[in-house]
Amino acid sequence: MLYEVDLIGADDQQLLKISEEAQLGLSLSEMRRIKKHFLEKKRNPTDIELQSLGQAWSEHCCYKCSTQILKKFVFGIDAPQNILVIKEDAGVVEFDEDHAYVVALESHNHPSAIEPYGGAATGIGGILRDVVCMGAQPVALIDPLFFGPLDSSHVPRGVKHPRYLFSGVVSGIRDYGNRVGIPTVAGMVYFDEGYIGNCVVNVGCIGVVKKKHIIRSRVKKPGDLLVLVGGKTGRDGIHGVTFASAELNESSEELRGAVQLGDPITKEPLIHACLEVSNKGLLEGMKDLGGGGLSCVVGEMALAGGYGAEVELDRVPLKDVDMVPWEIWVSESQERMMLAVDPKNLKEVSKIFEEWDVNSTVIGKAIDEKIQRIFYGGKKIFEMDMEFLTKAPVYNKPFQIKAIERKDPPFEEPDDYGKILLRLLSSPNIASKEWVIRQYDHEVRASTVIKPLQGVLGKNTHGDATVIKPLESSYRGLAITADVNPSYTKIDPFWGSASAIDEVCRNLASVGAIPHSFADCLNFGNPEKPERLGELYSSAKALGYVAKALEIPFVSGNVSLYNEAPYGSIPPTPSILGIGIVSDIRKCITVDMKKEGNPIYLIGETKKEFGGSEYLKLLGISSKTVPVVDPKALKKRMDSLISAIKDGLIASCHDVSEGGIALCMAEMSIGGDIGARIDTGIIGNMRVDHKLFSESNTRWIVEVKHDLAREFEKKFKGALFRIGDVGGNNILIKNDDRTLIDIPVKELRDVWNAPIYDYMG
Amino acid sequence: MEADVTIILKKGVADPEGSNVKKALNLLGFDEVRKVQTMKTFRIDLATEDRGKAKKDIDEMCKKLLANPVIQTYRVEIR
Amino acid sequence: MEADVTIILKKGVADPEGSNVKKALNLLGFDEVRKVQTMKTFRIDLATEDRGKAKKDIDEMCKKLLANPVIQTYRVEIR
Amino acid sequence: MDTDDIRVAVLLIEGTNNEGEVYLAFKRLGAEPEFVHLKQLMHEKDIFDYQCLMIPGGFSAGDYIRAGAIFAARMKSTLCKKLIEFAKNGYPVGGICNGFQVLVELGLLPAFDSVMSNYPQAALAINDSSRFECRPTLLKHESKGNCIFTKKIPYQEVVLMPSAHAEGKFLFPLEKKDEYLQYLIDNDQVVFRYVGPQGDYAGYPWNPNGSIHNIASICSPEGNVFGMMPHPERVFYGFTHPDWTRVHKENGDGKAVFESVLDYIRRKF
Ligand SMILES: Nc1ncnc2c1ncn2[C@@H]1O[C@H](COP(=O)(O)OP(=O)(O)O)[C@@H](O)[C@H]1O
Ligand SMILES: [Mg+2]
Repeated sequence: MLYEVDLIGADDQQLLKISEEAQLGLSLSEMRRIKKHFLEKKRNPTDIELQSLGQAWSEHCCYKCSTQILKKFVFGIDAPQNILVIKEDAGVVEFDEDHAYVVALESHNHPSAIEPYGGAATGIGGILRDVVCMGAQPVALIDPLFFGPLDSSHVPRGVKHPRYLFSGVVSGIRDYGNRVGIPTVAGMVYFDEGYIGNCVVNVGCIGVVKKKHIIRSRVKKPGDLLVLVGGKTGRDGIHGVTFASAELNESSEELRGAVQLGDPITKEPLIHACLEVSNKGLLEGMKDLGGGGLSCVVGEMALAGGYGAEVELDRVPLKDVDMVPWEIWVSESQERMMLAVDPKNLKEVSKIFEEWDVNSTVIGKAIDEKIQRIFYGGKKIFEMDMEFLTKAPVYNKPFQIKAIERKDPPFEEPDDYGKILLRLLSSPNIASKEWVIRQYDHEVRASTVIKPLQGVLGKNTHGDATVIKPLESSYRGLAITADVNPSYTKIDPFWGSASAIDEVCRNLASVGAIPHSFADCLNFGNPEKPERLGELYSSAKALGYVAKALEIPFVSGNVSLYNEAPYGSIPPTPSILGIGIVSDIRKCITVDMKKEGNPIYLIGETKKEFGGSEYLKLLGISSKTVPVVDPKALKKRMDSLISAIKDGLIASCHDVSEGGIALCMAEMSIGGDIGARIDTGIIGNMRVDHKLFSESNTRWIVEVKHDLAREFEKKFKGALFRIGDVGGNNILIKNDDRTLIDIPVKELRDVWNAPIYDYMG
Repeated sequence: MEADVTIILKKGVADPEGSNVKKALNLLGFDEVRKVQTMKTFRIDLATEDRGKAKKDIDEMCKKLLANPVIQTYRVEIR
Repeated sequence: MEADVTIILKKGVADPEGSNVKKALNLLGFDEVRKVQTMKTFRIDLATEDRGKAKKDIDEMCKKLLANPVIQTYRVEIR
Repeated sequence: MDTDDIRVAVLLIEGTNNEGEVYLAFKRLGAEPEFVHLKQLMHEKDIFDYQCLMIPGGFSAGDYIRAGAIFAARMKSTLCKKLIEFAKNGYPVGGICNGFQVLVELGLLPAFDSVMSNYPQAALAINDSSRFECRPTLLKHESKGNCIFTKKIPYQEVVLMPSAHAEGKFLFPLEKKDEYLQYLIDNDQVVFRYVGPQGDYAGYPWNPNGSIHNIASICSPEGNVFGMMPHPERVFYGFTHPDWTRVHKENGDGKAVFESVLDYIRRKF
């Protein structure tokens, strides 16, 4: 049942062996530190104590490698809208006078690589709990996803084919999200060789809460009862966090304890019940059981309140009766939450859970010493100082920043631009993601007012940001988008990450929203390799640089390291979730072009920036000039654009990103089912392919209402070029007298719609 | 040639579908139902009469698409 | 007592799930797959040893819940 | 009776998840909707305290076995007699999406020869695409006046209401298909049919699931029991239409469904 582990008598080699055999994932120096602690206590640890340390000190739980970097760059951006940021499972930000919105973003990479369906589903389950435990009603889900190319002909042994992973992950998110009735409204899908061995599955959730109902993840005072609610505890999901903090290899499949299927139908009433007791003011605190299970939640809640805790482990309702104490303590069974309840409210809380047919059990209480004790069968089996348990070592590991020479090789100008545009449209990274979007119920709750697919019925194009109207009594809206371009970050982690922020802001501004907060999920390789940690460093630095200049805070996030296999690491993948505010959703606009005769303008400067661009990838040429970001220009153009949208001058708007101006025009036409006549002559003096396909940041194309064009020109501050008009059945792009592209919109649409369906069926 | 491939959840992996069906049957008054497990069968019609090859191919199909060895096992029955 | 209840689509009723799996298998290069049909099995553990009663109850369960006679039939196998 | 006296039971079990939208649709029109858990109808609440029963969408009991099957079986075993009585007395019973699936599994629809058939006479099977389909659908209103949920929508008008389901393919038993379909038409039980932008009875994706006769919605022979796969509650306002930034609409197309049923109750009770 319970073992004492001989640590005191162990030498270095034995220490390592203990860590490995018990799957603790602790290094030698960490094991030594633990040994020293117990030497002082003059006793050996029990297996449950040791397991608990393995959980608490994992990278996943304590960010021992990344904290220093995050603190330096990403945390602590002050903004008036901040309510509770970085401190809790999710960030809490002001929405209006009485309401806040809550943001959480996490990775579920390792479990999804092993069991895509269950891994992604439980990812959604976990992120929902992070939002619910702040007392908030979830209103939207977001899912940035990254896989190997769908046409990969060969994958290494022990690795699943990208098509299998893509299909399983999307099914998992679909089945869980749809079943709990929270719309999945935004996300991204990116394919790159670098994700063959390690797919990246990030999931985000946004919720809304009355400010007075915000609840903290802590106990309030000694005597507060710890009430475990939701599903039973089983052997499923043991060692999820230590698993997430290691590289995957061929034998990872055997770690199946860490993978679960998830049960949305237990979750749905659990959400209702938790929100009901919270809204009735019956709770002192609430926190979800995620990584590390009970072992993490009890300690963190108690310590956050400034106290300790005592737990009677035999009270925990079990799925498998023969579980031993340490298994109960670290199990990551899904669909569970921990409440801190004042004894006087216990009866009412229990009654509400009973009404919802959800289990609730008192398993312990907060105590006035900073000590954590566990009893099992009447015997004390665990006693540790909270400080030691939760103060994991912090590392300043060595890192190395690679030098990047910003240079493009010379290359010949191709002759047929029409063909290139068609090929770009059919590249899986650009092609329509309808296959994914329509499998998610993105309209449940009936508050998705700007949808992810936009345009003439049956002829949709991609939107830039989705807009939710979360409150019945107000027209105020939340705009939501997620982005990063791994082709950039792979070449240049700094400018690639800066570009991600630029793109997120562009997307939000495109619908008329003011960017308001960010969450980041930093997916990187093995931090023990200096060049990997260097990538993390550069990326975090860039995120902080742009966000600070814009005065937009990071309010929550997550770090996922060790996304690395023996044959390589994923590209640096800082996926960024951006949230914007619109004061009146009825003013929002969409991407699809609206009306014959309306003038078209390009906002922003086009430079020769081809690093990571779809165009050069297509030509098979590698380049290092990843687009740079000028935060000042971004802010200025954005403000100007948002105010023009607010004034009702703009009929449609799309930001210029992958594939450049040519692609941007094509997407606006596809949704509007109408052509455009463009002349790139006035953009500047450069080769025409630079104009068409460069991916310089901070640019948009807007269709302005015909009779308001003058006013728009007068009002708009910053780089502005009138490049053409809406009309005709073709996209016709000229440069002065030379015709570059002339293709029917229908042909563009067909080429753009098909690819993912062709691969996935 | 036809083969039935049955996919079964491994022991210890929670089966939310099964437990929800059990609950429903109990609520309908079938109190004697103690447990429900769900399984999925694919009946595959193959354009070959070579049993050996069929068996090998089906094994391959299970590994690549139909089953995930992490949580599932499978049983093949050539008819 | 344990019983396997298998739900089968009636002849002539389309099986989109099966055709989807077929397509996926063909895409993976298993060209010899001509057709795939899907079936669902519920393995029900009953707290009774009376075969007759078990059979009757299971029949009842199928009619009340497990099968929709418009599109499905079922097969019961007591183990 | 007055609108503010009309009590609507929005019925749910675990996994129901569109209840909030249906509730709001009635609330916005001045009625008194209330969430009612099926459990509660067994003791503390009585279905006859309400003038209308609505079964909203979602994934009741996870949609395990078949969509709506578990919810329906549980209703049948606890509420059968009262339900029949309720429907017989002309009270409206509506099912949207998962609710439609429940009504079909229950035998309250199409209910050719009695208020509730012993076994289902139709099925809402897995979509032809074998995928969950969340997409705008256009519906032609074909009720000639029988259906009390759509009286405010002109005959043959095309309206937009979005669909979001994995199991919505309306089917009759193969051997009875033509006969049943004829009944349905003769009894004026076909309420909405999927059409394309030209108003034609188009195939996929306009018919998102492969339903026979492009059926999206039917009602009982008496017109007071009504089920539809698409979601009227999601298009209550103009700005929830998918193309509202192109085609301005003050009211959403779904509003008329809720107005119609309230109007009926006001007159009749
Ligand atoms: N990269 C990051 N950027 C911003 N906030 C972060 C980042 N990583 C972690 N955080 C914040 O630190 C806090 C603790 O994170 P975490 O341990 O992941 O919480 P959880 O208990 O949900 O696992 C959270 O508020 C989280 O949002
Ligand atoms: Mg964009």
